[in-house]
Amino acid sequence: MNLLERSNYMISAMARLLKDADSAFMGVASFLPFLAIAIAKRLYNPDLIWYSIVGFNPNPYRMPMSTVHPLIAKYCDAKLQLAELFDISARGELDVVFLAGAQIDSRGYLNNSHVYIGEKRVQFPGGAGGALLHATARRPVVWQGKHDPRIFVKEVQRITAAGKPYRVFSPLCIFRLDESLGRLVVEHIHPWSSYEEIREKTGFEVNDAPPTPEPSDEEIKIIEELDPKGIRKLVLQ
Amino acid sequence: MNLLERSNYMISAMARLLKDADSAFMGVASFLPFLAIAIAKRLYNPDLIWYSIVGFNPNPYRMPMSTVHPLIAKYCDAKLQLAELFDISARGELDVVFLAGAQIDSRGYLNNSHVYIGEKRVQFPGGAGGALLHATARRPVVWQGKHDPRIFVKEVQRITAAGKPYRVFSPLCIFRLDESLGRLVVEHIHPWSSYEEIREKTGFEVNDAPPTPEPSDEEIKIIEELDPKGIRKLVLQ
Amino acid sequence: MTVMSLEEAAEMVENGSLISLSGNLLFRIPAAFVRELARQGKRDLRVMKTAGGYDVDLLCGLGCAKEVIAGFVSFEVFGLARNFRKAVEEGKVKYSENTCYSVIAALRAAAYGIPFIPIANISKSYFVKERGFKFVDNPYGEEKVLTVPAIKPDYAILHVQKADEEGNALIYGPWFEDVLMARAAENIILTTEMIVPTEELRREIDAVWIPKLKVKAVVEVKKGAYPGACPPYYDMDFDMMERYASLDEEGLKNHIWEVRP
Amino acid sequence: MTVMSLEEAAEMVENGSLISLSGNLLFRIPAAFVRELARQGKRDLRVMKTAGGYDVDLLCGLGCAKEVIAGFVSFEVFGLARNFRKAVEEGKVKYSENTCYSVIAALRAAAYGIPFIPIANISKSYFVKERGFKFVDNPYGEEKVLTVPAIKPDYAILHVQKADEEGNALIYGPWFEDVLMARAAENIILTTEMIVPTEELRREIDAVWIPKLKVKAVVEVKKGAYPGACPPYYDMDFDMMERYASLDEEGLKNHIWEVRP
Repeated sequence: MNLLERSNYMISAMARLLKDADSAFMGVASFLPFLAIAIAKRLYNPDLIWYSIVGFNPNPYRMPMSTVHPLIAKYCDAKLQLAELFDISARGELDVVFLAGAQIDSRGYLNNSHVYIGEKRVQFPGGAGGALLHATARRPVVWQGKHDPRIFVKEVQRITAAGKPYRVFSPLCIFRLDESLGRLVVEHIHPWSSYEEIREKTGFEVNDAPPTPEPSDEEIKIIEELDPKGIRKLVLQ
Repeated sequence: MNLLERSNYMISAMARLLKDADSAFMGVASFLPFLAIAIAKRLYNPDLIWYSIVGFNPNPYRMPMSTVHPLIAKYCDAKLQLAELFDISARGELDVVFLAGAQIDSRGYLNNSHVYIGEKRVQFPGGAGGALLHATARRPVVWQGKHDPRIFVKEVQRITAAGKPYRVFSPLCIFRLDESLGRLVVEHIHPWSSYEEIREKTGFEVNDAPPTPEPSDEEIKIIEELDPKGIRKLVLQ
Repeated sequence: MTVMSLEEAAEMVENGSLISLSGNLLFRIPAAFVRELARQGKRDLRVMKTAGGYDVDLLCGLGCAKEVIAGFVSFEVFGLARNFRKAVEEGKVKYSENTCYSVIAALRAAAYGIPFIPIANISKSYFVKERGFKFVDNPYGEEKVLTVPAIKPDYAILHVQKADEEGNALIYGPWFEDVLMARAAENIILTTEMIVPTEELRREIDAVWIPKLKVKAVVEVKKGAYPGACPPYYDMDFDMMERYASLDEEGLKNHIWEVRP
Repeated sequence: MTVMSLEEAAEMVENGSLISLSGNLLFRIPAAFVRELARQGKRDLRVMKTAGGYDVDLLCGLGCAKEVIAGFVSFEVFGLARNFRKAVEEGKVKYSENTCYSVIAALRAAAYGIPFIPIANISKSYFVKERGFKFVDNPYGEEKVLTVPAIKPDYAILHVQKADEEGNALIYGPWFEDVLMARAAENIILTTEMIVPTEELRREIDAVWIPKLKVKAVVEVKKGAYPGACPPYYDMDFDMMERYASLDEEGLKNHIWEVRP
């Protein structure tokens, strides 16, 4: 399965999570969440509120090369500032937020700051809004475009953002948080991967799980309409 | 001298205070300050920044029936909110502010809240932004359209706004604060009044003083251009 | 449905609610909505605004309000707000006096989801103690810092120039505290001079600062700020305001039925 | 005179200044101004922004910055900010990591003239301790409340679409944190796609949220955000950004002289 088809599985699963959501926010470099929210609004949940740092409720006809491109602002229903979006989350009124994690641990905590490999510091870009959003949004959804044992670790060296993730998306599988176990468990394994592969590439204990459902034709149609050039695959490279 | 002519004296003296001012703010029902700021900008201090609760640097061609009329907003150089104006003052960046006082005491403190006459409460409208502005603007200028011993009192029953007034304007005279005495002293007496009248109508010790300078022809011309119907006299009735 | 009649929208506001009102003095005030609240005989309302006029006065004069949280209540050129004044003097309404600045601070704290916010030191003003504003230690310096607790209105009642059916709305001219109120309040009720299609609103996006979030009612009310002004559509009705300013309680009771909506 | 050349405006910024930069990632960034700072060999700058990109990276890569106060520094689709990353990894630049939210809170406190402001509890994040954010007692409740101290930039450097000669300015599209920065900073330097007469600006008053207050310089720089985007006038230069993202220090030194202004 090529990267475009793989990303479609992830987008579809993200979109279906939003069926009962009040609101969803996505930030920078968030091509998969961008497309997932667009699908959810068109197919499953027209009342879903879409927050973007460039405005309230975008209505894009295609996905730009940046998920926070000001061009999107032209097609919003109202102005809204990033600061106000943070306030909404701080007030406990933000439902789903999509957060990228440079490193993700078994609790679903994120490290977007830096790690030390021996003496050497490896610097990440920083967690952007994650520290607040992970802690205060109702349903944080974490995602990553790569899956290896340095990314999915038992415990992050530094906590940039802590919260209770609703789901964690990797290019191999989907995790959910088992609160009784206090750690992530595998909920779905993407059809191009396997329990064995995930076990090998994950820094904490994992389980077998049923395959991720296929994206529907309608979902794929919207994805291809909004992303005809396949920008989305950049995430998985 | 009729009320229009009297108000011209007060406006002229207010305008001349603004010759070296960085910025000036006036609020609601502030006809005399409105005209004074307009004169100062045109004749004495073109760089004077004029704050209004409807916007930044109004350029009105006439004075509306309200000094905070949204019509003024059309002729502003930029948007600015009341909240932001307060922030400017809180940061110590506001120079002159014109404050109306329902009751004004010998220290220049204001009571815009209420008084008790025996058991009976007499309610005033409240001090609007005065509590903050009197305390934080560099040069608060207090004004009143009436002068009697119940208004100019030795000590207000309730302090709505406390600060060090730069000047206090009454329809009879102009006070300034003598910091060594810790109280207001008369600086100018309007030509239609006298030391005797002021002594009789003021609840604290007063002194004789030279007459308030006459408004110039240019000042009067601007006043009449901006206020052809004489709204300004409402303040002195 | 978010679009509804003035009657239906006013019915949502329960007795005892804390409501904050749009505009300033006689500008862009939710006058028609306030009259409907009075016609419905609401009681024990707590009314919040930086600078109130006709709206606050009417709710006080007709026994709808039990508390006013404000910095100023008056009619500017039309004189004092007689009914407000009388109700406070007679102890029927509690005037929780503030300065406009502390009303804004309380709304900011509510909008940011924080329990309190520091403000400049205005502690010589008598109401600081009466309102219970407290000092805290500045953890980053030596001095004590005055604070204001958050106040979260149950309803922000906003009269705007244009809104769509969902509740996205546009304000021309000064916002006063309206956008802040909208952020701070639990719910929003909009009255609007006109309901327009979303696409039309979007063409003026730079003025659309009220998203439909929390908007529970959109009511089209032409001249909804009357006798106040709603530029660019109409100015104050000077004659009516002069008459209003001299009304006694009986006159006030007639006024809300004579002036419809 | 407020209108001046890019060179003159950049000369105002002293070594060691705390500067906050407009825009977000690659959008409406003061790119030309930042290149001029680098050409003038500024040192020890402290650079503040919620989400930096080209601008922050360039100042780090050329040794102009000693500290970055931000929540995120990256090029989004163009990959990581290599020069920023390298400078931080080698200890040449201190990354005072925040979350974008706490950068905003620090600017809000500065804008309001208050020494600190409460924020939501994000205390599990490691940088909360590293930044020295402190809890205070909530004087109106039981819980402890996390706070952020004010940070007041010496200069807010804003690239805008239109400004007049005095420094009143208009922003089309998202403000990001620019209006807040303008309120918080001690001084403002504007670069603008075009200088227009005040009367022309006034016709679009709904978008004019930067008054001339504190504006010390207005510089007309066409394509001042290049290689970033400045809608509606131009998009990012994708080729240039891809090339930029792979430049080493030598390449960077050439870049600031090749790309003029």
